[in-house]
Amino acid sequence: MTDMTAPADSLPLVRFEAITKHFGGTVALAGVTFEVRHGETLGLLGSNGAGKSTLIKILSGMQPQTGGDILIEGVPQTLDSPVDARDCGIVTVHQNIDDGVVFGMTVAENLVLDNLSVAGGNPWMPYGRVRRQAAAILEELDFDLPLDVPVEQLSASGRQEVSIARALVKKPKLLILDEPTSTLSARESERLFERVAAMQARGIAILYVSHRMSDIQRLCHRAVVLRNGQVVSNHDAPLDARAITVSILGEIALAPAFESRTGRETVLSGEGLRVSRHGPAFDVSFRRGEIVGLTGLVGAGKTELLEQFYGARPLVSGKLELLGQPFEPRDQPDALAHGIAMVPEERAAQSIFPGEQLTTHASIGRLDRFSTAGIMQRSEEVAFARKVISDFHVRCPGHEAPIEALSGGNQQKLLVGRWLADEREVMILDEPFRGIDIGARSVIAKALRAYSENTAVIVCSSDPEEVIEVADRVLVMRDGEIVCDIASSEISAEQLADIMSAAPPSQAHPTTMETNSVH
Amino acid sequence: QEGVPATISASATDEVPAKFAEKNVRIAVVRQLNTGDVYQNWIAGIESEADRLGIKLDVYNADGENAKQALFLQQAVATKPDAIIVGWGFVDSLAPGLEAAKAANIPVITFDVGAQPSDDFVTIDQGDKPMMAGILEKLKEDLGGGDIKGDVIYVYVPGYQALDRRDTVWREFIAENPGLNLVAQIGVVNSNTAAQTADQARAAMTANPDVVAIVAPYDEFAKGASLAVGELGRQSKTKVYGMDISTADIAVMVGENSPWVVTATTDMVNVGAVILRTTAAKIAGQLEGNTLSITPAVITQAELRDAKVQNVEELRKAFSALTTPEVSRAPWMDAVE
Amino acid sequence: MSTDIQSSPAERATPYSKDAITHFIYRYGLLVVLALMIVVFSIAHPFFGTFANAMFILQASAIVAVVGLGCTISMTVGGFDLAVGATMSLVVMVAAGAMVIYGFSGPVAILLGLAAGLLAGLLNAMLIVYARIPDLVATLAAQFLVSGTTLLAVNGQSISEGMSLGTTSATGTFAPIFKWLGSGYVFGVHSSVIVAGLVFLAVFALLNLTKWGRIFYAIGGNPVAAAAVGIPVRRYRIIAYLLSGLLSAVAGLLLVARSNRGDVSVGDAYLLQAVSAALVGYAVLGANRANAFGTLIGAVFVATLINGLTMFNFPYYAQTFVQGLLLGVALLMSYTLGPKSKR
Amino acid sequence: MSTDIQSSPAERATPYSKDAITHFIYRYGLLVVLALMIVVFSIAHPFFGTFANAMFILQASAIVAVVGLGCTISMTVGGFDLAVGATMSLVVMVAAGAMVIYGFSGPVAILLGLAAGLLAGLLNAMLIVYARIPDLVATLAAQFLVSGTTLLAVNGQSISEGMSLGTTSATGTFAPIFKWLGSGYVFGVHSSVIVAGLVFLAVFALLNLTKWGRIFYAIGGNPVAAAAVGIPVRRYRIIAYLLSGLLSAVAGLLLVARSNRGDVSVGDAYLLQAVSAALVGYAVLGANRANAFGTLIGAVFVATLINGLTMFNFPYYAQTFVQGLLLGVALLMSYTLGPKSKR
Ligand SMILES: Nc1ncnc2c1ncn2[C@@H]1O[C@H](COP(=O)(O)OP(=O)(O)OP(=O)(O)O)[C@@H](O)[C@H]1O
Ligand SMILES: Nc1ncnc2c1ncn2[C@@H]1O[C@H](COP(=O)(O)OP(=O)(O)OP(=O)(O)O)[C@@H](O)[C@H]1O
Ligand SMILES: [Mg+2]
Ligand SMILES: [Mg+2]
Repeated sequence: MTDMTAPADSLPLVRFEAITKHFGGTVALAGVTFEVRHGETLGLLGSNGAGKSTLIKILSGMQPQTGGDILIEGVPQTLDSPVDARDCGIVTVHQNIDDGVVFGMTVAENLVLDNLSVAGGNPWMPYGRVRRQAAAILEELDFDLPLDVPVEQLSASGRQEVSIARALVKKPKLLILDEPTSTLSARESERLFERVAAMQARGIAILYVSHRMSDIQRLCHRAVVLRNGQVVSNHDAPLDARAITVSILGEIALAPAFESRTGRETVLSGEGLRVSRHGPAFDVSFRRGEIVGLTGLVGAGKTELLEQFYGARPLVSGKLELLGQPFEPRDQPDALAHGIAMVPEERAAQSIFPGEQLTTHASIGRLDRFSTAGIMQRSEEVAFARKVISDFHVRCPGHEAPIEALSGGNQQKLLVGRWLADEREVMILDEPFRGIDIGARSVIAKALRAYSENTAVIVCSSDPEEVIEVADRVLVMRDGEIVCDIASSEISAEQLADIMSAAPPSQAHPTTMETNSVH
Repeated sequence: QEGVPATISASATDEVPAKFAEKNVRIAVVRQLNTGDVYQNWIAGIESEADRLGIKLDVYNADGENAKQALFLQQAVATKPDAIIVGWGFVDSLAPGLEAAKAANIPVITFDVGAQPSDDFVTIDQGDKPMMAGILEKLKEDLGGGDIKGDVIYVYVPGYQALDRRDTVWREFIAENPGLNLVAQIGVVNSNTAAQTADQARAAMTANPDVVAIVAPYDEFAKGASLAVGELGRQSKTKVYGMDISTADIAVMVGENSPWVVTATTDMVNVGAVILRTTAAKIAGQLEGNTLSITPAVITQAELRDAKVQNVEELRKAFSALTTPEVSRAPWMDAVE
Repeated sequence: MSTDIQSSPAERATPYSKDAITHFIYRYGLLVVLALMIVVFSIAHPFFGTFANAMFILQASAIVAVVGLGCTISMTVGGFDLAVGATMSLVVMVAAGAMVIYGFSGPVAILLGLAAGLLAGLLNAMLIVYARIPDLVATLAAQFLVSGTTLLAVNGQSISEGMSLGTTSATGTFAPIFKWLGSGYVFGVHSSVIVAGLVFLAVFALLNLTKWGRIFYAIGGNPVAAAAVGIPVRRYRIIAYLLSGLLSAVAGLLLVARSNRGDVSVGDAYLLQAVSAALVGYAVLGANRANAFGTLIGAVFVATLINGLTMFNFPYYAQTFVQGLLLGVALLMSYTLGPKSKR
Repeated sequence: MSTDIQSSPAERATPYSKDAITHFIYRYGLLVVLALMIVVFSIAHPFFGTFANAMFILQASAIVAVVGLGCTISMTVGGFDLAVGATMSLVVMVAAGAMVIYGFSGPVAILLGLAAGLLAGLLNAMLIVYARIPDLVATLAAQFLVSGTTLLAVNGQSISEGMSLGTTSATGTFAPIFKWLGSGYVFGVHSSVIVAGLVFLAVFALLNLTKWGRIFYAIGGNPVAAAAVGIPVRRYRIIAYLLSGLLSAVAGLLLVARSNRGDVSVGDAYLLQAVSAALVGYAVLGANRANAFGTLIGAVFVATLINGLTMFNFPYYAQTFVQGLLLGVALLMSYTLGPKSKR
């Protein structure tokens, strides 16, 4: 663990004074007061919708507060724009990764975006110069990214790396990281942690938002917990995971330990499957009445495999059988018609209809049930939306609110919850716990257990802990191959992590996973 | 049905008709085309004459759309004016409105609508056929008369009434003169006709270096053709036979080394005035007959140069044939004040 | 500096602000301007406010409204149909040619016209959905192809009763149903207004009341997400362009019925008018997206203005300016005075 | 397969690897069609391949290219300028009027013309950036306003040397510089081609070689991200529309120099042509976004085709079809044979 003694300084770097934020009738922040000191790493925690992202948007100049003051080194500041924040030494890597990169431009161009906004200087910027500057940035930060690839072709974590690199190169006094590891694998998280440590060593303060207790414990000198838009507790190192969890949730209502099941008849099986044309072939099968956890590092090929089941990607090789019948989905509608559904991993890009109501988001996949002869039956639709909202504790201003009014985690709860209303043969969830707090995770896990009674459920996550917590059986994917198939009761998260990364004994794996998890 | 040439039946001693004396006359003008000098001059002729006679005008502009003009005509009928002037357009489209006007007993005067003469309305046109014949005669003369020979380019776009009428004369002409070799037919009509005609003409002339004449029976065509000839430096070889005239056209025709050697035209301001007077006479019940063709003038480049005219106003003064103040004039029209 | 990023879509989409008047103007800006226009014109000119004139206004907007509703449908799936004008021209020529040259009956001519419209829509759809050409570019190419086909088929000539066909003349005539479409009335309402009204009701119901409308808007909002919830995105995009083609065909039939002749590029002028109506419609009732009611209002707005200005003998060259000015004011009311997306 | 994010995306990012021919066609589809066209025409007709004819083709594309480059700039910031045609008309009238009616000198007329173009661009920018009206809707309103202003200012009349001004005649004449712009040559290259070439080089350099160009594309790609890194998004969007107005003005000046007169709606036809050029340009070199080189090729493509077809005496009514067909083929090559991951 990192050195836990924060450098002391008389005036705090940032002080929030009774910050409030209202969205129409919704009170997102109800008077938040705390401070970030020079050079410390402060964890900001709270359940979904507690107000973390909102506070960060205010501090980074993306949104104005409704009331209260922000004091930077003792001086009240109006942060009207990201530039103002930057001028005060504050830079942010936001939760929604795609808000930070420009699609259609290469990685190099994305890396030098900030240089572009600097007034003055040499306006001459042929691509060669862009590339040199970008290479210098990567060199300086010791990042490794392909320069000439359009940024949209990077995986989510690659795009996040771009954002982080851009943030670091500004030499901030305060770096804000909003759920940075939610898309990273253990190994990549490790790389991030090393960077954080390096920054700590240079005296950069960090405001670190996360639902992952292990991250917080490992990195943070202090932690602040938000609940319902208010600070409910302050914690100093050594951080007590249990106390923090209680503080976050109000009480602990975690999923009870469950009996590992073995499932019944095989619903979906595949022989000779591959994730890429030249990759290794493997077989898989999924049974009714069990939850299979699919884990592996980011980029191991999990999504590529699952998308083949769902018709979102053509079958690379081999054959699939559904209920004993040969099966090859043409496209997603075809897969759905055969009883296979999938919740995709990238929320903003793959699930959100901008500006549309929660009701629309809830009902869009099953409009047939809310229409007679094509005519929508509004009341039934609303009833369904309300049910999902209450079943999954979605915090929202109402079912007619636009989806953007929800916090990231609450969006996720709605978008996962809506799928669990119909019975299917196979239900695939790709990274369903992304950005979801511990409480909500257990709500969803419980729902999934009930749902899996009559359905084969596949839960994909690059976090072995999440998988262990919810799955009956675990598959580990490595470099496009299934390398491990085991009952979850017979393996621990640490062991899974080792299999995932398959650190050869000679090259010692840098991490021993911190496992100060709550359960 | 044969058309009966329109004449005025009023005598010098007739009083100013009561309606006109009371300045209680309202005429609707429904025109298909409105953007461009020709149409601007046409309406100006109508307006100034209407002013003089104390007539109120309602002008409907259809922006070149037949359906819109058809609707406007019906709308004009519904407002019950004393008469309706229809400028350009097609009888096919205008039929329902014309019938409605007939049913409502509103006299209709059409200009360049291409209608067969009928008792239901008065047809006026600007003599497209004589105009075309006039410039072709000059072409024949320039080529030495008799069995003329040579490569020619013809500019034409079907679907425009005036152009279609001119085209019938052209087709007869080319059939009668087998020595003429039609190497290319080009044409485009849009809001930038001249420049695009020039592009086409240039390509056609480049492909056919021996062209002696471009027959361009519309001033935008003629301007484009002249531009192309100038750009290729072929002025000594290739002549342009154009039609219509505006101030800008005059500048092109009298310009140094201009290939545009002849034009045939009426003065649209005069045409407008004649139409208005004819309409007024019709309202006064003093118009006999149902068809009127306004005689065009054929004007050569040399004549223009000699007269040193610069714009249409000066042209009007120099070529009295363009102005026909006596056509459709009733004596009382001078007495209105 | 403050930038647009401060307006989260959420804030924009919830105009339930305190200030009721601002909110009213935001939602009703265009309707208010339209109503004011009607009141002022009616007071100033006795004929303006008559039933007959109201019918003329509706008649003048009928064709634009029908094409505009077609554009609206393609816009809901996030597309844009530049080929509607060319399609109208094609349908005009097909229907006129069917009757005048080939002597087909009215119903056959109508069916052929609708089929031509659907074919043009299909061409669009194929280029976009299967050839994966971006909408604007694809419909641009389709525009050339459809126009070109029309021109080729008739050698660039117009079609009218008794036209010459080489040695003979065409003997066919416009069928009675077209005469009715062109100048028939039901209870004093012009047939084209009735057709446009029915089209409006159908499109309004489709977009606002049915699941298909939901699906269209969902695809327009995020096609990837739509596919992820199992919507057959391609099929619906094809349908949208087919409907756009079909409505262009209906508009073409109304047009040919009114003009009783076929000119090769007669529909071209309607592209801009239809797109204008649909875009103006964005602002109606604070929808901020293509919608059926807005498009109807957009079409009626322009027709009313031109009707009024003509009645007051505004010279044609002043009408454009007034049109721009009123449009500007209406848009300012809707977008600028709308819920502040800034502090 | 490595789990390092560096290697795997690269694998998918390079569609070049397996099928070099497909890739070639994808990038060069439009250029290949253009080259084929030139070869075929040159073989078939001796005059086509001459320097003189090449100049004519360039001359025919010069004006479209200049306006198209303006459109390209507004497209890079994610906008769309429907007002370019109206702006050209305005500039034509301003420049012609300045010389003919007010007797100003050529340079003054040019300055006034450019100023008029900038003003039109500013109007666009204000409606979009400050009044927060969506681009398409705003530029539509601007189009009406600009056209209306032009029409009003001259009462719908054309401007030409010696025109009558009530009682007198205009005495001003077109200045020598305009005569030169209209028909001057430098080393056998027409002045308008030179101007268009310079404009192209400037826009190409701006978009591809300067930080401003990267900022434009960044704003078009993701305005939120651009603002987040402190790019003054509004300012750059204003600049983009100003440049679009400025280039429309340059095109207008070329146009008035060519025709030596001013007609009120002479620029309108250029909107569609310019947008076409810019959209066709999307496909060039696999850019799949608005880009200067593509727009130039788009303009030249159409001009070459029309030049060739005219030379072969293709009837005008067949030209549109061929245009659509070739465009379709080129687009199919670029988009359909291109990397499948695009959509
Ligand atoms: N749209 C895309 N364009 C380019 N590369 C992609 C794309 N999607 C995935 N990849 C790459 O393909 C590889 C396999 O991706 P896949 O998403 O299947 O992995 P995964 O195991 O699900 O990891 P993740 O946790 O990132 O989803 C990764 O290296 C990823 O970067
Ligand atoms: N644009 C908005 N309009 C209305 N309400 C909003 C808006 N943005 C956020 N909220 C509300 O503000 C509250 C705080 O949201 P915030 O995004 O800050 O939560 P969070 O702590 O980041 O949650 P998560 O862990 O799920 O990301 C939530 O109740 C949310 O519904
Ligand atoms: Mg959050
Ligand atoms: Mg994945």
